[in-house]
Amino acid sequence: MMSMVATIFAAFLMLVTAVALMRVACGPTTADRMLGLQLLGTSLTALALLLGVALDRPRLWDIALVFAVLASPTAAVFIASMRLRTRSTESDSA
Amino acid sequence: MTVSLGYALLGAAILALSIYPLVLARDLLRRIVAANAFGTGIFLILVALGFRGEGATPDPTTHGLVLTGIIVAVSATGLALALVARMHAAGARLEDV
Amino acid sequence: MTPLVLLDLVLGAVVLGLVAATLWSGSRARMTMLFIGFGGVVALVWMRLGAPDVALAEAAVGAALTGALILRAQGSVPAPLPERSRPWIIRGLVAGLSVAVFGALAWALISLDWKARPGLERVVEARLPESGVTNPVTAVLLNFRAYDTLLEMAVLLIATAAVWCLGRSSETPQLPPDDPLNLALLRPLVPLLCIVAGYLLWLGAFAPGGAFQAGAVLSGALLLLLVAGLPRAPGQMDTLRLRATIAAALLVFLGVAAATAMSEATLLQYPPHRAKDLILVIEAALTLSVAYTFLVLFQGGRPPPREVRA
Amino acid sequence: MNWAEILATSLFAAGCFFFVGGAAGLLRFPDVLTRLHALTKADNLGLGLIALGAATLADNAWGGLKVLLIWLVVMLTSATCGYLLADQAHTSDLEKPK
Repeated sequence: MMSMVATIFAAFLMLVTAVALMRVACGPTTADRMLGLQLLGTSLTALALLLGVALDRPRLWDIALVFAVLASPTAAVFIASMRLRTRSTESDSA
Repeated sequence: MTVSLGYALLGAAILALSIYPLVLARDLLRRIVAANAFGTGIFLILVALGFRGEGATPDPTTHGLVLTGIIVAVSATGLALALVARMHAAGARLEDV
Repeated sequence: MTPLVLLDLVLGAVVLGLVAATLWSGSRARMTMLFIGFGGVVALVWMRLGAPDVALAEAAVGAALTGALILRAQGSVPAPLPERSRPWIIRGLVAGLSVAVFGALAWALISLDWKARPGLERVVEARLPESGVTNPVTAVLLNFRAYDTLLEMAVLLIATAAVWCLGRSSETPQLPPDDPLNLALLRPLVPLLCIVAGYLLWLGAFAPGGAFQAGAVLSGALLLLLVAGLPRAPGQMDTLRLRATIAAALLVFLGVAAATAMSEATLLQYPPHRAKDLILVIEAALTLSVAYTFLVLFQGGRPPPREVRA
Repeated sequence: MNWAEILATSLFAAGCFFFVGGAAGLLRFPDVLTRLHALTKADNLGLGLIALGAATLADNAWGGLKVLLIWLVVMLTSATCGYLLADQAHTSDLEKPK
Protein backbone atom coordinates (compact mmCIF):
# COMPACT_ATOMS: atom_id res chain seq x y z
CA MET A 1 0.00 0.00 0.00
CA MET A 2 2.66 2.47 1.14
CA SER A 3 4.82 1.57 -1.83
CA MET A 4 2.00 2.47 -4.20
CA VAL A 5 1.46 5.82 -2.49
CA ALA A 6 5.17 6.59 -2.62
CA THR A 7 5.36 5.59 -6.29
CA ILE A 8 2.60 8.04 -7.17
CA PHE A 9 4.32 10.82 -5.23
CA ALA A 10 7.62 9.96 -6.92
CA ALA A 11 6.06 10.16 -10.38
CA PHE A 12 4.47 13.49 -9.47
CA LEU A 13 7.72 14.89 -8.06
CA MET A 14 9.51 13.76 -11.23
CA LEU A 15 7.10 15.88 -13.25
CA VAL A 16 7.71 18.88 -10.97
CA THR A 17 11.44 18.33 -11.44
CA ALA A 18 11.00 18.38 -15.21
CA VAL A 19 9.39 21.80 -14.83
CA ALA A 20 12.38 22.99 -12.80
CA LEU A 21 14.69 21.70 -15.53
CA MET A 22 13.06 24.24 -17.83
CA ARG A 23 14.84 26.91 -15.80
CA VAL A 24 18.16 25.14 -16.38
CA ALA A 25 17.38 25.02 -20.10
CA CYS A 26 16.13 28.60 -20.44
CA GLY A 27 18.52 30.48 -18.17
CA PRO A 28 18.80 33.37 -19.04
CA THR A 29 21.86 33.84 -16.81
CA THR A 30 24.21 31.08 -15.75
CA ALA A 31 23.25 31.71 -12.14
CA ASP A 32 19.63 30.91 -13.05
CA ARG A 33 20.74 27.61 -14.51
CA MET A 34 22.66 26.85 -11.34
CA LEU A 35 19.55 27.55 -9.26
CA GLY A 36 17.66 25.08 -11.42
CA LEU A 37 20.36 22.50 -10.82
CA GLN A 38 20.21 23.10 -7.07
CA LEU A 39 16.49 22.47 -7.09
CA LEU A 40 17.14 19.37 -9.21
CA GLY A 41 19.65 18.13 -6.64
CA THR A 42 17.16 18.57 -3.81
CA SER A 43 14.39 16.88 -5.80
CA LEU A 44 16.69 13.98 -6.64
CA THR A 45 17.41 13.58 -2.94
CA ALA A 46 13.69 13.55 -2.20
CA LEU A 47 13.06 11.17 -5.11
CA ALA A 48 15.70 8.76 -3.84
CA LEU A 49 13.95 8.78 -0.43
CA LEU A 50 10.57 8.20 -2.08
CA LEU A 51 11.91 5.44 -4.35
CA GLY A 52 13.37 3.73 -1.30
CA VAL A 53 9.84 3.54 0.09
CA ALA A 54 8.25 2.79 -3.29
CA LEU A 55 10.51 -0.14 -4.16
CA ASP A 56 10.69 -1.16 -0.49
CA ARG A 57 14.48 -0.93 -0.38
CA PRO A 58 15.61 1.41 2.41
CA ARG A 59 19.19 0.97 1.16
CA LEU A 60 18.33 3.47 -1.56
CA TRP A 61 18.41 6.15 1.15
CA ASP A 62 22.20 5.93 1.02
CA ILE A 63 21.97 7.29 -2.51
CA ALA A 64 19.94 10.21 -1.17
CA LEU A 65 22.77 10.81 1.29
CA VAL A 66 25.31 10.86 -1.56
CA PHE A 67 23.16 13.28 -3.55
CA ALA A 68 22.90 15.52 -0.49
CA VAL A 69 26.60 15.61 0.41
CA LEU A 70 27.85 16.02 -3.16
CA ALA A 71 25.59 18.96 -3.98
CA SER A 72 27.97 21.42 -2.34
CA PRO A 73 31.25 20.44 -4.08
CA THR A 74 29.52 20.85 -7.46
CA ALA A 75 28.03 24.20 -6.45
CA ALA A 76 31.39 25.34 -5.05
CA VAL A 77 33.22 24.39 -8.26
CA PHE A 78 30.56 26.20 -10.26
CA ILE A 79 30.80 29.42 -8.24
CA ALA A 80 34.59 29.27 -8.22
CA SER A 81 34.86 28.84 -11.99
CA MET A 82 32.38 31.69 -12.51
CA ARG A 83 34.61 33.87 -10.35
CA LEU A 84 37.69 32.86 -12.30
CA ARG A 85 36.00 33.66 -15.58
CA THR A 86 34.65 37.06 -14.55
CA ARG A 87 38.06 38.00 -13.18
CA SER A 88 39.87 36.98 -16.36
CA THR A 89 37.44 38.96 -18.54
CA GLU A 90 37.98 41.98 -16.30
CA SER A 91 41.74 41.75 -16.69
CA ASP A 92 41.32 41.35 -20.44
CA SER A 93 39.36 44.56 -20.72
CA ALA A 94 41.68 46.45 -18.37
CA MET B 1 9.96 -8.16 -19.48
CA THR B 2 8.31 -5.08 -20.99
CA VAL B 3 10.08 -2.96 -18.37
CA SER B 4 13.48 -4.31 -19.46
CA LEU B 5 12.62 -3.88 -23.12
CA GLY B 6 11.34 -0.34 -22.59
CA TYR B 7 14.47 0.80 -20.76
CA ALA B 8 16.71 -0.98 -23.29
CA LEU B 9 14.95 0.88 -26.10
CA LEU B 10 15.42 4.12 -24.15
CA GLY B 11 19.14 3.31 -24.03
CA ALA B 12 19.16 2.70 -27.78
CA ALA B 13 17.42 6.05 -28.33
CA ILE B 14 19.97 7.90 -26.18
CA LEU B 15 22.79 6.22 -28.10
CA ALA B 16 21.26 7.09 -31.48
CA LEU B 17 20.56 10.70 -30.46
CA SER B 18 24.17 11.24 -29.46
CA ILE B 19 25.67 9.96 -32.72
CA TYR B 20 24.91 13.14 -34.67
CA PRO B 21 26.64 15.64 -32.32
CA LEU B 22 29.41 13.10 -31.68
CA VAL B 23 30.32 13.11 -35.37
CA LEU B 24 29.43 16.60 -36.50
CA ALA B 25 29.61 19.11 -33.62
CA ARG B 26 32.26 21.80 -34.11
CA ASP B 27 32.49 22.54 -30.40
CA LEU B 28 34.73 19.78 -29.07
CA LEU B 29 33.20 20.12 -25.60
CA ARG B 30 29.90 19.10 -27.16
CA ARG B 31 31.52 16.04 -28.69
CA ILE B 32 32.87 15.01 -25.30
CA VAL B 33 29.41 15.41 -23.77
CA ALA B 34 27.93 13.41 -26.65
CA ALA B 35 30.47 10.64 -26.11
CA ASN B 36 29.41 10.49 -22.46
CA ALA B 37 25.74 10.30 -23.43
CA PHE B 38 26.61 7.56 -25.94
CA GLY B 39 28.20 5.58 -23.14
CA THR B 40 25.18 6.09 -20.90
CA GLY B 41 22.99 4.64 -23.66
CA ILE B 42 25.13 1.50 -23.73
CA PHE B 43 25.10 1.25 -19.92
CA LEU B 44 21.32 1.52 -19.95
CA ILE B 45 20.98 -1.36 -22.41
CA LEU B 46 23.34 -3.46 -20.29
CA VAL B 47 21.54 -2.81 -17.00
CA ALA B 48 18.16 -3.40 -18.67
CA LEU B 49 19.47 -6.78 -19.91
CA GLY B 50 20.40 -7.66 -16.34
CA PHE B 51 17.02 -6.61 -14.89
CA ARG B 52 14.88 -9.62 -13.95
CA GLY B 53 11.63 -7.99 -12.85
CA GLU B 54 10.42 -6.53 -9.55
CA GLY B 55 11.89 -8.22 -6.52
CA ALA B 56 14.03 -10.69 -8.51
CA THR B 57 17.83 -10.62 -8.16
CA PRO B 58 19.36 -8.72 -11.07
CA ASP B 59 22.52 -9.90 -12.78
CA PRO B 60 25.42 -8.46 -10.74
CA THR B 61 27.98 -8.95 -13.51
CA THR B 62 26.28 -6.37 -15.71
CA HIS B 63 26.28 -3.97 -12.74
CA GLY B 64 29.98 -4.56 -12.25
CA LEU B 65 30.62 -3.93 -15.93
CA VAL B 66 28.65 -0.69 -15.90
CA LEU B 67 30.35 0.49 -12.70
CA THR B 68 33.75 -0.10 -14.30
CA GLY B 69 32.47 1.68 -17.39
CA ILE B 70 31.41 4.76 -15.44
CA ILE B 71 34.82 5.10 -13.79
CA VAL B 72 36.70 4.56 -17.05
CA ALA B 73 34.38 7.02 -18.81
CA VAL B 74 35.12 9.79 -16.31
CA SER B 75 38.88 9.27 -16.59
CA ALA B 76 38.62 9.30 -20.39
CA THR B 77 36.54 12.48 -20.14
CA GLY B 78 39.20 14.07 -17.95
CA LEU B 79 41.89 13.19 -20.47
CA ALA B 80 39.80 14.40 -23.41
CA LEU B 81 39.09 17.72 -21.69
CA ALA B 82 42.78 18.19 -20.94
CA LEU B 83 43.63 17.41 -24.58
CA VAL B 84 41.08 19.92 -25.86
CA ALA B 85 42.30 22.62 -23.47
CA ARG B 86 45.89 21.97 -24.56
CA MET B 87 44.88 22.10 -28.22
CA HIS B 88 43.35 25.51 -27.78
CA ALA B 89 46.27 26.73 -25.67
CA ALA B 90 48.55 25.71 -28.55
CA GLY B 91 46.57 27.95 -30.87
CA ALA B 92 44.18 25.59 -32.61
CA ARG B 93 41.13 27.32 -34.01
CA LEU B 94 37.64 25.92 -33.99
CA GLU B 95 37.57 26.18 -37.78
CA ASP B 96 40.23 23.49 -37.96
CA VAL B 97 38.01 20.96 -36.22
CA MET C 1 -2.09 1.13 -15.28
CA THR C 2 -0.16 0.56 -12.08
CA PRO C 3 1.68 3.45 -10.44
CA LEU C 4 5.04 1.90 -11.29
CA VAL C 5 4.22 2.04 -15.00
CA LEU C 6 3.33 5.69 -14.56
CA LEU C 7 6.70 6.31 -12.90
CA ASP C 8 8.49 4.45 -15.72
CA LEU C 9 6.76 6.54 -18.35
CA VAL C 10 7.50 9.85 -16.62
CA LEU C 11 11.11 8.88 -15.96
CA GLY C 12 11.64 7.69 -19.55
CA ALA C 13 10.11 10.85 -21.00
CA VAL C 14 12.25 13.10 -18.76
CA VAL C 15 15.46 11.23 -19.63
CA LEU C 16 14.74 11.32 -23.36
CA GLY C 17 13.75 14.99 -23.31
CA LEU C 18 16.84 15.83 -21.26
CA VAL C 19 19.20 14.06 -23.69
CA ALA C 20 17.63 15.79 -26.66
CA ALA C 21 17.76 19.20 -24.97
CA THR C 22 21.37 18.65 -23.86
CA LEU C 23 22.82 17.51 -27.15
CA TRP C 24 20.76 19.56 -29.55
CA SER C 25 20.82 22.93 -27.84
CA GLY C 26 22.55 25.92 -29.35
CA SER C 27 24.15 27.32 -26.24
CA ARG C 28 27.09 25.73 -24.53
CA ALA C 29 26.09 26.90 -21.04
CA ARG C 30 22.77 25.16 -21.48
CA MET C 31 24.46 22.00 -22.68
CA THR C 32 26.87 21.70 -19.75
CA MET C 33 24.30 22.50 -17.08
CA LEU C 34 21.69 20.16 -18.51
CA PHE C 35 24.29 17.43 -18.82
CA ILE C 36 25.05 17.63 -15.09
CA GLY C 37 21.31 17.25 -14.45
CA PHE C 38 21.19 14.33 -16.86
CA GLY C 39 23.69 12.37 -14.77
CA GLY C 40 21.52 12.80 -11.68
CA VAL C 41 18.33 11.74 -13.41
CA VAL C 42 20.04 8.66 -14.86
CA ALA C 43 20.92 7.66 -11.29
CA LEU C 44 17.16 7.39 -10.67
CA VAL C 45 16.89 4.98 -13.62
CA TRP C 46 19.57 2.77 -12.04
CA MET C 47 17.61 2.77 -8.77
CA ARG C 48 14.48 1.83 -10.66
CA LEU C 49 16.25 -1.06 -12.39
CA GLY C 50 17.49 -2.54 -9.14
CA ALA C 51 21.10 -1.43 -9.57
CA PRO C 52 21.80 0.64 -6.42
CA ASP C 53 25.56 0.16 -6.71
CA VAL C 54 25.50 1.72 -10.15
CA ALA C 55 23.13 4.43 -8.94
CA LEU C 56 25.57 5.38 -6.17
CA ALA C 57 28.43 5.58 -8.65
CA GLU C 58 26.37 7.60 -11.09
CA ALA C 59 25.21 10.03 -8.38
CA ALA C 60 28.78 10.59 -7.26
CA VAL C 61 30.76 10.25 -10.50
CA GLY C 62 28.34 10.77 -13.36
CA ALA C 63 26.57 13.78 -11.92
CA ALA C 64 28.93 15.50 -9.49
CA LEU C 65 32.46 14.76 -10.73
CA THR C 66 31.91 14.79 -14.48
CA GLY C 67 30.03 18.03 -13.94
CA ALA C 68 32.92 19.54 -12.00
CA LEU C 69 35.39 18.43 -14.69
CA ILE C 70 33.37 19.99 -17.49
CA LEU C 71 32.68 23.21 -15.55
CA ARG C 72 36.38 23.59 -14.93
CA ALA C 73 37.39 22.88 -18.52
CA GLN C 74 34.77 25.18 -19.97
CA GLY C 75 36.88 28.22 -19.17
CA SER C 76 39.95 27.01 -21.04
CA VAL C 77 38.12 26.15 -24.25
CA PRO C 78 37.11 29.26 -26.21
CA ALA C 79 33.43 29.88 -26.71
CA PRO C 80 32.30 28.28 -29.93
CA LEU C 81 31.50 30.36 -32.97
CA PRO C 82 27.97 30.11 -34.27
CA GLU C 83 27.75 26.68 -35.84
CA ARG C 84 28.49 26.86 -39.53
CA SER C 85 26.34 24.22 -41.11
CA ARG C 86 27.97 21.32 -42.89
CA PRO C 87 27.07 20.25 -46.42
CA TRP C 88 23.61 18.73 -46.47
CA ILE C 89 24.88 15.43 -47.81
CA ILE C 90 27.09 14.89 -44.75
CA ARG C 91 24.31 15.87 -42.39
CA GLY C 92 21.95 13.52 -44.20
CA LEU C 93 24.42 10.65 -44.03
CA VAL C 94 25.04 11.06 -40.30
CA ALA C 95 21.32 11.41 -39.57
CA GLY C 96 20.74 8.27 -41.61
CA LEU C 97 23.49 6.52 -39.65
CA SER C 98 21.91 7.32 -36.31
CA VAL C 99 18.47 6.23 -37.50
CA ALA C 100 19.98 3.02 -38.83
CA VAL C 101 21.80 2.35 -35.55
CA PHE C 102 18.60 2.89 -33.60
CA GLY C 103 16.66 0.65 -35.99
CA ALA C 104 19.19 -2.15 -35.80
CA LEU C 105 19.42 -1.98 -32.00
CA ALA C 106 15.65 -1.81 -31.60
CA TRP C 107 15.19 -4.78 -33.92
CA ALA C 108 17.81 -6.79 -32.03
CA LEU C 109 16.28 -5.92 -28.65
CA ILE C 110 12.70 -6.63 -29.69
CA SER C 111 13.53 -9.94 -31.29
CA LEU C 112 15.46 -10.99 -28.20
CA ASP C 113 13.89 -13.75 -26.14
CA TRP C 114 13.79 -11.86 -22.83
CA LYS C 115 12.60 -14.87 -20.84
CA ALA C 116 15.51 -17.05 -21.92
CA ARG C 117 18.32 -14.50 -21.87
CA PRO C 118 21.47 -15.81 -20.24
CA GLY C 119 22.60 -14.43 -16.92
CA LEU C 120 25.26 -15.06 -14.35
CA GLU C 121 23.26 -14.22 -11.23
CA ARG C 122 22.80 -17.93 -10.33
CA VAL C 123 26.51 -18.63 -10.65
CA VAL C 124 27.42 -15.55 -8.63
CA GLU C 125 24.88 -16.46 -5.96
CA ALA C 126 26.20 -20.02 -5.72
CA ARG C 127 29.82 -18.94 -5.31
CA LEU C 128 29.10 -15.90 -3.12
CA PRO C 129 30.02 -17.63 0.18
CA GLU C 130 33.58 -18.21 -1.12
CA SER C 131 34.07 -14.59 -2.08
CA GLY C 132 34.48 -13.15 1.41
CA VAL C 133 31.74 -10.54 0.94
CA THR C 134 27.96 -10.74 0.65
CA ASN C 135 27.35 -7.89 -1.80
CA PRO C 136 27.36 -9.66 -5.18
CA VAL C 137 28.58 -6.60 -7.10
CA THR C 138 31.61 -6.21 -4.82
CA ALA C 139 32.23 -9.95 -5.15
CA VAL C 140 32.23 -9.62 -8.94
CA LEU C 141 34.43 -6.51 -9.00
CA LEU C 142 37.02 -7.51 -6.41
CA ASN C 143 37.03 -11.27 -6.47
CA PHE C 144 35.47 -13.07 -9.43
CA ARG C 145 36.55 -10.47 -11.97
CA ALA C 146 39.29 -8.77 -9.95
CA TYR C 147 41.49 -8.88 -13.04
CA ASP C 148 39.18 -6.32 -14.70
CA THR C 149 39.41 -3.99 -11.74
CA LEU C 150 43.19 -4.33 -11.67
CA LEU C 151 43.35 -3.23 -15.30
CA GLU C 152 40.84 -0.47 -14.59
CA MET C 153 43.22 0.98 -12.04
CA ALA C 154 45.95 0.81 -14.68
CA VAL C 155 43.66 2.77 -17.01
CA LEU C 156 43.15 5.44 -14.34
CA LEU C 157 46.89 5.70 -13.77
CA ILE C 158 47.58 5.97 -17.50
CA ALA C 159 44.93 8.67 -17.87
CA THR C 160 46.53 10.61 -15.03
CA ALA C 161 49.98 10.24 -16.52
CA ALA C 162 48.70 11.38 -19.91
CA VAL C 163 47.02 14.45 -18.41
CA TRP C 164 50.25 15.32 -16.58
CA CYS C 165 52.27 14.93 -19.79
CA LEU C 166 50.09 17.50 -21.51
CA GLY C 167 51.33 20.37 -19.42
CA ARG C 168 50.90 22.44 -16.31
CA SER C 169 47.51 22.85 -14.70
CA SER C 170 45.92 26.23 -15.24
CA GLU C 171 44.91 28.53 -12.42
CA THR C 172 42.66 26.79 -9.90
CA PRO C 173 39.22 28.37 -9.58
CA GLN C 174 38.66 29.61 -6.06
CA LEU C 175 35.82 30.74 -3.87
CA PRO C 176 36.02 34.26 -2.42
CA PRO C 177 38.91 33.72 0.00
CA ASP C 178 37.91 35.84 2.99
CA ASP C 179 34.22 35.01 3.17
CA PRO C 180 33.29 33.58 6.57
CA LEU C 181 30.54 31.52 4.96
CA ASN C 182 33.16 29.43 3.13
CA LEU C 183 34.48 28.18 6.41
CA ALA C 184 30.94 27.62 7.65
CA LEU C 185 30.47 25.33 4.66
CA LEU C 186 33.83 23.58 4.91
CA ARG C 187 33.98 22.92 8.64
CA PRO C 188 31.03 20.54 8.82
CA LEU C 189 31.04 19.25 5.25
CA VAL C 190 34.62 18.10 4.73
CA PRO C 191 34.58 15.81 7.78
CA LEU C 192 31.09 14.63 6.85
CA LEU C 193 32.19 13.76 3.31
CA CYS C 194 35.09 11.78 4.74
CA ILE C 195 32.73 9.93 7.09
CA VAL C 196 30.29 9.17 4.28
CA ALA C 197 33.21 7.88 2.18
CA GLY C 198 34.26 5.58 5.02
CA TYR C 199 30.66 4.48 5.48
CA LEU C 200 30.32 3.56 1.79
CA LEU C 201 33.61 1.67 1.89
CA TRP C 202 32.45 -0.32 4.90
CA LEU C 203 29.00 -0.84 3.40
CA GLY C 204 30.40 -2.29 0.17
CA ALA C 205 31.05 -5.67 1.79
CA PHE C 206 27.39 -6.47 2.39
CA ALA C 207 25.23 -3.76 0.79
CA PRO C 208 25.34 -1.34 -2.15
CA GLY C 209 28.50 0.72 -1.85
CA GLY C 210 32.18 0.12 -2.33
CA ALA C 211 35.55 1.61 -3.11
CA PHE C 212 34.68 3.57 -6.24
CA GLN C 213 31.69 5.28 -4.71
CA ALA C 214 33.67 5.99 -1.56
CA GLY C 215 36.56 7.37 -3.60
CA ALA C 216 34.25 9.65 -5.53
CA VAL C 217 32.72 11.04 -2.32
CA LEU C 218 36.19 11.52 -0.83
CA SER C 219 37.27 13.41 -3.93
CA GLY C 220 34.30 15.70 -3.27
CA ALA C 221 35.94 16.63 0.04
CA LEU C 222 39.29 17.17 -1.70
CA LEU C 223 37.65 19.35 -4.34
CA LEU C 224 36.02 21.49 -1.66
CA LEU C 225 39.37 22.01 0.07
CA LEU C 226 41.07 22.85 -3.22
CA VAL C 227 38.39 25.27 -4.38
CA ALA C 228 38.28 26.98 -1.00
CA GLY C 229 41.91 27.93 -1.60
CA LEU C 230 43.36 26.46 1.56
CA PRO C 231 47.13 26.91 1.35
CA ARG C 232 47.99 23.27 2.02
CA ALA C 233 45.08 21.61 0.24
CA PRO C 234 46.10 18.38 -1.51
CA GLY C 235 46.53 18.46 -5.26
CA GLN C 236 48.12 21.91 -5.46
CA MET C 237 51.64 20.64 -5.67
CA ASP C 238 53.30 17.75 -7.42
CA THR C 239 54.62 15.95 -4.36
CA LEU C 240 55.88 12.44 -3.83
CA ARG C 241 52.96 11.82 -1.52
CA LEU C 242 50.45 12.75 -4.21
CA ARG C 243 52.10 10.43 -6.72
CA ALA C 244 52.31 7.60 -4.20
CA THR C 245 48.62 7.92 -3.32
CA ILE C 246 47.58 7.84 -6.96
CA ALA C 247 49.65 4.75 -7.63
CA ALA C 248 48.79 3.03 -4.33
CA ALA C 249 45.84 1.00 -5.56
CA LEU C 250 47.65 -0.44 -8.54
CA LEU C 251 50.70 -1.27 -6.42
CA VAL C 252 48.65 -2.94 -3.68
CA PHE C 253 46.63 -4.81 -6.28
CA LEU C 254 49.77 -5.99 -8.08
CA GLY C 255 51.28 -7.02 -4.75
CA VAL C 256 48.22 -9.14 -3.96
CA ALA C 257 48.28 -10.57 -7.48
CA ALA C 258 51.94 -11.55 -7.15
CA ALA C 259 51.40 -13.05 -3.71
CA THR C 260 48.41 -15.10 -4.84
CA ALA C 261 50.21 -16.18 -7.97
CA MET C 262 52.97 -17.59 -5.80
CA SER C 263 50.89 -19.16 -3.05
CA GLU C 264 47.81 -20.31 -4.99
CA ALA C 265 49.41 -20.76 -8.39
CA THR C 266 46.63 -18.68 -9.96
CA LEU C 267 46.66 -14.93 -10.38
CA LEU C 268 44.26 -13.16 -7.99
CA GLN C 269 42.69 -16.33 -6.65
CA TYR C 270 42.39 -15.44 -2.98
CA PRO C 271 42.50 -18.19 -0.36
CA PRO C 272 38.86 -18.25 0.88
CA HIS C 273 39.66 -17.61 4.56
CA ARG C 274 41.76 -14.56 3.62
CA ALA C 275 39.43 -13.23 0.91
CA LYS C 276 37.65 -10.76 3.14
CA ASP C 277 40.83 -9.15 4.50
CA LEU C 278 42.44 -8.96 1.09
CA ILE C 279 39.37 -7.33 -0.43
CA LEU C 280 39.28 -4.79 2.39
CA VAL C 281 42.95 -3.88 1.95
CA ILE C 282 42.56 -3.50 -1.80
CA GLU C 283 39.38 -1.48 -1.41
CA ALA C 284 40.95 0.92 1.07
CA ALA C 285 43.81 1.59 -1.34
CA LEU C 286 41.34 1.90 -4.22
CA THR C 287 39.33 4.53 -2.35
CA LEU C 288 42.36 6.75 -1.79
CA SER C 289 43.72 6.33 -5.30
CA VAL C 290 40.38 6.96 -6.97
CA ALA C 291 39.83 10.11 -4.88
CA TYR C 292 43.25 11.58 -5.71
CA THR C 293 43.01 10.53 -9.36
CA PHE C 294 39.79 12.47 -9.74
CA LEU C 295 41.42 15.42 -8.02
CA VAL C 296 44.31 15.57 -10.49
CA LEU C 297 41.98 14.97 -13.43
CA PHE C 298 40.06 18.01 -12.19
CA GLN C 299 43.29 20.01 -12.17
CA GLY C 300 43.61 19.21 -15.88
CA GLY C 301 47.39 19.21 -15.87
CA ARG C 302 50.45 18.69 -13.75
CA PRO C 303 50.53 20.89 -10.66
CA PRO C 304 53.75 22.84 -10.07
CA PRO C 305 56.50 21.07 -8.11
CA ARG C 306 57.20 22.05 -4.54
CA GLU C 307 60.20 24.30 -5.30
CA VAL C 308 58.39 26.99 -7.26
CA ARG C 309 55.90 27.47 -4.52
CA ALA C 310 55.95 31.24 -4.43
CA MET D 1 -3.23 1.65 6.60
CA ASN D 2 -1.93 2.33 10.09
CA TRP D 3 -1.26 5.69 11.70
CA ALA D 4 2.38 5.88 10.67
CA GLU D 5 1.42 5.36 7.04
CA ILE D 6 -1.31 8.00 7.15
CA LEU D 7 1.13 10.42 8.77
CA ALA D 8 3.80 9.62 6.17
CA THR D 9 1.36 10.07 3.30
CA SER D 10 0.27 13.48 4.51
CA LEU D 11 3.89 14.53 5.07
CA PHE D 12 4.77 13.42 1.53
CA ALA D 13 1.83 15.38 0.16
CA ALA D 14 2.82 18.51 2.08
CA GLY D 15 6.43 18.11 0.91
CA CYS D 16 5.35 17.80 -2.71
CA PHE D 17 3.27 20.94 -2.26
CA PHE D 18 6.38 22.92 -1.31
CA PHE D 19 8.27 21.44 -4.25
CA VAL D 20 5.50 22.62 -6.55
CA GLY D 21 5.77 26.06 -4.96
CA GLY D 22 9.55 26.09 -5.36
CA ALA D 23 9.39 25.01 -9.00
CA ALA D 24 6.63 27.49 -9.80
CA GLY D 25 8.59 30.32 -8.17
CA LEU D 26 11.76 29.29 -9.99
CA LEU D 27 9.91 29.50 -13.28
CA ARG D 28 7.75 32.54 -12.69
CA PHE D 29 9.82 34.96 -10.59
CA PRO D 30 11.59 37.72 -12.53
CA ASP D 31 15.26 37.55 -11.50
CA VAL D 32 17.97 35.48 -9.83
CA LEU D 33 17.53 36.73 -6.30
CA THR D 34 13.76 36.25 -6.14
CA ARG D 35 14.11 32.82 -7.73
CA LEU D 36 16.65 31.94 -5.06
CA HIS D 37 14.02 32.84 -2.48
CA ALA D 38 11.56 30.38 -4.06
CA LEU D 39 14.21 27.69 -4.26
CA THR D 40 14.92 27.73 -0.53
CA LYS D 41 11.29 26.88 0.21
CA ALA D 42 11.61 23.62 -1.69
CA ASP D 43 15.06 22.91 -0.24
CA ASN D 44 14.17 23.41 3.38
CA LEU D 45 10.49 22.61 3.74
CA GLY D 46 9.80 20.35 0.77
CA LEU D 47 12.68 18.02 1.40
CA GLY D 48 12.25 18.36 5.17
CA LEU D 49 8.66 17.15 5.09
CA ILE D 50 9.42 14.28 2.71
CA ALA D 51 12.38 13.31 4.89
CA LEU D 52 10.15 13.35 8.00
CA GLY D 53 7.65 11.17 6.14
CA ALA D 54 10.37 8.71 5.19
CA ALA D 55 11.72 8.75 8.74
CA THR D 56 8.35 7.67 10.15
CA LEU D 57 8.52 4.62 7.87
CA ALA D 58 12.12 3.71 8.79
CA ASP D 59 12.63 0.16 10.06
CA ASN D 60 14.97 1.24 12.83
CA ALA D 61 16.20 4.37 14.54
CA TRP D 62 19.41 4.50 12.46
CA GLY D 63 17.46 4.70 9.24
CA GLY D 64 15.41 7.57 10.64
CA LEU D 65 18.51 9.39 11.87
CA LYS D 66 20.16 8.98 8.49
CA VAL D 67 17.18 10.58 6.78
CA LEU D 68 17.24 13.51 9.20
CA LEU D 69 20.99 13.89 8.59
CA ILE D 70 20.24 14.16 4.87
CA TRP D 71 17.83 17.00 5.61
CA LEU D 72 20.38 18.83 7.79
CA VAL D 73 23.06 18.53 5.10
CA VAL D 74 20.75 19.86 2.41
CA MET D 75 19.76 22.81 4.59
CA LEU D 76 23.40 23.64 5.27
CA THR D 77 24.29 23.33 1.59
CA SER D 78 21.37 25.33 0.32
CA ALA D 79 21.89 28.12 2.83
CA THR D 80 25.62 28.58 2.22
CA CYS D 81 25.66 27.86 -1.50
CA GLY D 82 22.61 30.06 -1.95
CA TYR D 83 24.47 32.87 -0.23
CA LEU D 84 27.65 32.36 -2.25
CA LEU D 85 25.68 32.20 -5.48
CA ALA D 86 23.69 35.32 -4.64
CA ASP D 87 26.90 37.13 -3.69
CA GLN D 88 28.54 36.13 -6.95
CA ALA D 89 25.47 37.03 -9.01
CA HIS D 90 25.29 40.37 -7.23
CA THR D 91 28.91 41.45 -7.56
CA SER D 92 29.75 40.18 -11.04
CA ASP D 93 28.27 40.44 -14.45
CA LEU D 94 26.52 37.11 -13.93
CA GLU D 95 23.23 38.92 -13.86
CA LYS D 96 23.62 40.10 -17.39
CA PRO D 97 22.27 37.54 -19.82
CA LYS D 98 24.92 35.88 -21.92
